[in-house]
Amino acid sequence: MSFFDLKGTLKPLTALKQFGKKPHTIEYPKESLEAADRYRGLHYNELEDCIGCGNCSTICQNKAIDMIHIAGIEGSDGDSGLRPRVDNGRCCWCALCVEVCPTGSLSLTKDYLYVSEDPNSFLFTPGLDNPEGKDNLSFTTTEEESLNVFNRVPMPELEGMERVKSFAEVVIGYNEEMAREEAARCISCGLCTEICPEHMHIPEYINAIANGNDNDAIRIIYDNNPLPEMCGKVCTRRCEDVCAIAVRGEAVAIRWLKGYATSTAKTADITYEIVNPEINKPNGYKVGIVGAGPSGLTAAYYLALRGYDVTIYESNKKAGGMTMYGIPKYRFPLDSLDKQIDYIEKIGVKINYNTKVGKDISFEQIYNESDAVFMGVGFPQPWTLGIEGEEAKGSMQAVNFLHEVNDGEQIDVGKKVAVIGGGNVAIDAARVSARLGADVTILYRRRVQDMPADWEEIEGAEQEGIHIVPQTIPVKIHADENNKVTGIEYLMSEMVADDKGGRPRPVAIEGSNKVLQVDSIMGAIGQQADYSFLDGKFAEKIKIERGRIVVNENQQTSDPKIYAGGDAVNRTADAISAIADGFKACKAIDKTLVGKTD
Amino acid sequence: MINDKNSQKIVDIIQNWARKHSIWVLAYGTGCGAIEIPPTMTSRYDAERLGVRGAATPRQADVLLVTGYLTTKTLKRVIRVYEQMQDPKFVIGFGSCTINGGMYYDSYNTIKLLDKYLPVDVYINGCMPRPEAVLAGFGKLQEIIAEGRANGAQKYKDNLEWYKANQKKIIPSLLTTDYNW
Amino acid sequence: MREKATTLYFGPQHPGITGNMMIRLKVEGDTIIKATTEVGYLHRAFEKLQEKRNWLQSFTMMCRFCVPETDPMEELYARAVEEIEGREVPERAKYIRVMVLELARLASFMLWYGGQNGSLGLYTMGQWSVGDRNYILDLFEELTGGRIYHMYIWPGGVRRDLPKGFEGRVLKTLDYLEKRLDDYDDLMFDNAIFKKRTQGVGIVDKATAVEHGVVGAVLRGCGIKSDIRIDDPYEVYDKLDFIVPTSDGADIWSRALVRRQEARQSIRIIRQVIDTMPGGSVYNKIPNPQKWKLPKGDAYVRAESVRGEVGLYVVSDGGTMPRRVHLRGAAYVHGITLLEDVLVGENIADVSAIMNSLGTCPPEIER
Amino acid sequence: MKDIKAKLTEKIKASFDTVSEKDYNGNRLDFHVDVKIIPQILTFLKVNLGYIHLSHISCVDWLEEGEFEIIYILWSPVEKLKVFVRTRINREKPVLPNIDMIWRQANTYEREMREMFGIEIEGLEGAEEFLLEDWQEMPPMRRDFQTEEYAEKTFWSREGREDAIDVREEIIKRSREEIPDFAKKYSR
Repeated sequence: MSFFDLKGTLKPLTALKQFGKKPHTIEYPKESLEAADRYRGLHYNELEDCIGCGNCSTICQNKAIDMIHIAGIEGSDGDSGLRPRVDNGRCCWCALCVEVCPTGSLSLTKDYLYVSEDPNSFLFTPGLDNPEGKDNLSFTTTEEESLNVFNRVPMPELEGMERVKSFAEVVIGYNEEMAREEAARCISCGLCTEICPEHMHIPEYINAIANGNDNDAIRIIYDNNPLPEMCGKVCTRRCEDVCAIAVRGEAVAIRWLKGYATSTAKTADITYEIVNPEINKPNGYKVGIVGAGPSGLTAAYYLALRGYDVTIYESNKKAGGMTMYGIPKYRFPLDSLDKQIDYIEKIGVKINYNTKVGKDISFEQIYNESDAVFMGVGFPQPWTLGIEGEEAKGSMQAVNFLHEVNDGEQIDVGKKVAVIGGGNVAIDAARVSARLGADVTILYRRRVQDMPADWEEIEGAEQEGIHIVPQTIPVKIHADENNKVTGIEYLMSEMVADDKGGRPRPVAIEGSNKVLQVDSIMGAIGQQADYSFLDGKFAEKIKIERGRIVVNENQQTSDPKIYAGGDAVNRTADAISAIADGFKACKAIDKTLVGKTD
Repeated sequence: MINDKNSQKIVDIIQNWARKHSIWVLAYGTGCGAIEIPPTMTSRYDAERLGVRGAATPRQADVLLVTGYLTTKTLKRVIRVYEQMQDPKFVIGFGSCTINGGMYYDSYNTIKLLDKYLPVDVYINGCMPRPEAVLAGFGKLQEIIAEGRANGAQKYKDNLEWYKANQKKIIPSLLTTDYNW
Repeated sequence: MREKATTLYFGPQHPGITGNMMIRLKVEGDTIIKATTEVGYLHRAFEKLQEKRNWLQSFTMMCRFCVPETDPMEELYARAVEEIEGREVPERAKYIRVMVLELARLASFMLWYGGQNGSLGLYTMGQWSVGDRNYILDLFEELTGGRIYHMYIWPGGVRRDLPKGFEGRVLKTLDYLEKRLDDYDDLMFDNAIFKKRTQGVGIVDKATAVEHGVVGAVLRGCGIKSDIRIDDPYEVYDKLDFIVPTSDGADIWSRALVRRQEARQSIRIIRQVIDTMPGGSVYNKIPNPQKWKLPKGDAYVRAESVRGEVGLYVVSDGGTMPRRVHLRGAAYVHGITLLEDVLVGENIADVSAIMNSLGTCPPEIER
Repeated sequence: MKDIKAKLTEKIKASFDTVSEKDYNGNRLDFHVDVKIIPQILTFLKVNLGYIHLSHISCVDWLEEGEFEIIYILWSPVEKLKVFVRTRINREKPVLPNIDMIWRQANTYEREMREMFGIEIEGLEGAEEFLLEDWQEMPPMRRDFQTEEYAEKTFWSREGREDAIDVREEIIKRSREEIPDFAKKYSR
């Protein structure tokens, strides 16, 4: 390099060629660039769509998101009533909260200016503080982009046509790997526990399964449900309807996961070992329980744990009530039930089988011998169809049919069967008949989408080749000279909107009579109670309204010593409600009796 | 010299107007937010149009820009720097972490609330704030200077003991310098 | 007569320093006889915090390790997690990652252009290059939603696919920048002042380089051809054609020449990536982040940043949170022991230029 | 790559007492050695085998096992192989040999390790304080140091967020659910 570098001195002057060019300066605040379409700015929350699951608050690594009450937003089923509030003194604009929002209500906007003199003014409730943010959304998630896993791990099942060959369990159940994967989908919000009548600790046991601690899961489940294996197979699972994931995807398979957890304890002994129940010393009180259905068993189990001397009186030769006699074995195998009854008996619950109250033992005797009585008598009596020809041979009630089949009796239903009704009992009867080799048709008054049965059951029935004929009103049963059923005559109906806002009613179309040739007809249009065991004194004392026993919030009837629960009390008529009733009654009995001595 | 209240008012207005248009920012990148300062100062956003420019030393600077988190170690220096600055002086808290700890809310080495240690006039939210937001922050500062509300320095003097106690709590070796304000 | 040595505190508040750090200089006149670095002004304890964040939450911290170039850290973390878990990454995601990494390199070079010249009093360059850098940041904003903190490359792939027409806009920006790089040359490499201030200053020779474990442009500036992208290829770098420039001078000038070439190579790589980018998905979805566990194991992954090799050591104990995340920044080597040695014998006025040239990035050192 | 690995293992095993636990795919090889021979094996690798680049030194606190694990990661630009030299030391009185005469930059790693984990490095030069200043608690990177607790104790956090409600608790309150204590650890 020479002493004086002329070129090097002059070359920078070429910068002068930029002179006079239009500068690229943005003259803020006169003009400003619009933020990009994906810009991660301030939050916006669609308050209507948000269900307050708090997943945003959980994922936030900066603990920037609080869940708070907002005036005008009340909680409901599947909505905690809480909404996120962002502390902008914490937020790092990473948008993970948006990525994990199960409903997609939370998003970010293009708005980013947030300047203030007051450090306390950076708490920001998205949606409430920036309602205009709706038109300014930038960073949002679709189902595909979301970090929630919206697809359920498919449950392995028997093939449709394979199923009808036997009473083998249709649902095969998750194996360990599947269960862990499915459990990992849960976001642990706990919205599901509120709608569960029994308020099972769902997020906790799912979390235990996800962590690989199946034994802990079992212990958590047994904390307030002594029949989890049954629930794990046939629960009506209202929890899954409100699952946060279900807003945009398939609900977490809570029922199957519970089933998985309980299935890891193969026998009653192992269950006993795992749960390791703490049984109090006998406290000297006696409790009599009428009916060994879910509610009775639950009350018995938890009372026995609390040190009561519990005796159950059951008219049948097996315990379980409707779960034993009403649910077909391909849904709930006998050994699963036996395992649970064994376990409950292990705790010290005495069950007197084949003892019909009112016949083998009087209700008064139980009442006098016990310090408290719990009635879980259920709805054993079916409604009859009330149409002409019902007394013909081959016309039966679905409940009785299922009872007999489950009892091990051989029943000949013939080649063609018609089931009337659209509930789970109807579907069960139909699917059982199919397994007995019949060609089954379900006749239902309303449309298929109106059927109260589980959609899974309906689907399963269809896969098994069962015909469903909706909008049909049976009018007459045809019989031959031997009074043997030959067919059923029905009218087609049309759906008429209800003026009062109720669901549409089916109205028969005159002259649309059709006859279906069948060998058997099963009615499955509902059941009612049988209170004949209550003799005079009690029949007067216990208040019964519209076929149901009236109880207070403690399951106490009008006689303070008598408690009741199950189908005979609540309208939901499912097992989990019955279990909840039993548990509530147990707590109330404990409070009354033990509280008395204190 | 001027005792009359009204003339004092006029002087104030003129003074504030002048101050508003000459805010020199101390070149001290205390945290990650410093990375958005060069774009703000250079050709695209050109903050100098608004009278914002860098100053090399505290003595020449009007504004201390706390660009994000402050570690306890830096806080000690920032306090010294702030105390060396001449009146009028202002502090801008830049980014979420000056407001409530931000991303480092559970870090053992960063402070969470800047206003406990230094008087902050304006906060700019963001992690990190875009140049537009920085300019908006300066705009806000100009606005409150013009209104005569940017009295952070006065607050610091008035509550010196409280500030010092807070500072001492986390910096045991803090020198209590006796600046002659 | 021998001059008396005085101690000069260079930083932490100093306009010439490349971040919030301090060097205690013992000087005689203008000549440095001893330099002692003091760091820790930016110690946020990320690695401690990540022990209490789950695998996804930790990812948001990665980009904050070093602000001038945030993406290599994200990519490293993603790659380490993928290595431990054995997670596959879609091919398209790999291409997008390379594109983002190279864009980030380019943006970082632009910042270096400004910093290197600014440290020598040539401010026009900063106005140009930092201003032009915004065009890259605009692209980032469009692609990732953030200008500086992209949080875009995450375990399993990248967060979102390219927006429509994005490739075209990248190419357009590259065309513009390529022209501008020539303008920069006029201002910088042909500039007599720049030459005079940089040639023979801040020498890191081969022996020192090896002894100190020097990496990146500093190593290439003393004639050793070394680049993680070639030596230990990751993502799809082994399918791309680019050269690793070297220079023999071992001084600031040589390192500047290397970086000048590298910026152009980055442009070349991005063009190739856009040409050959396959279709398909961009993200192999992770499970529910709350319950996402990694198997027990560890991984050490490395990437080439503008400052040199950055490595990340991640240990999983089989839980939902990392056991240990440990970043090795390039500046961790360059910024302390090497800087202390290189500064001896230099002029006070050159400290800032040397720091810029070595790529001293305090946030990366202190974490 | 397999050949290179096998050859290297053979060479190392000939001179040192070491175990390689797991065979990793790719260009990675692990050696577990006793802490005493660390300087020797590293020198051997650098001088005799061409592993001239010290890429990383990391320390992991295995609190449950009462040990620190130190990992030295070397790189050979010729063989293109990453070699992990791992050693475990007692957590109670951790002492490590100094290796900054082999690689100058190891000094920085060791100073950090000394400060962050409280590991004594024999004959290490350089100021005690590295990243921290006036630190009085236990070395912060040890796993039993609770950073959130410390932060809460030392720094304030902004008021006004006390009205936050946990979703699970809100649901529990509304439905009067009773969660047993042993299950609570599974709540989120």
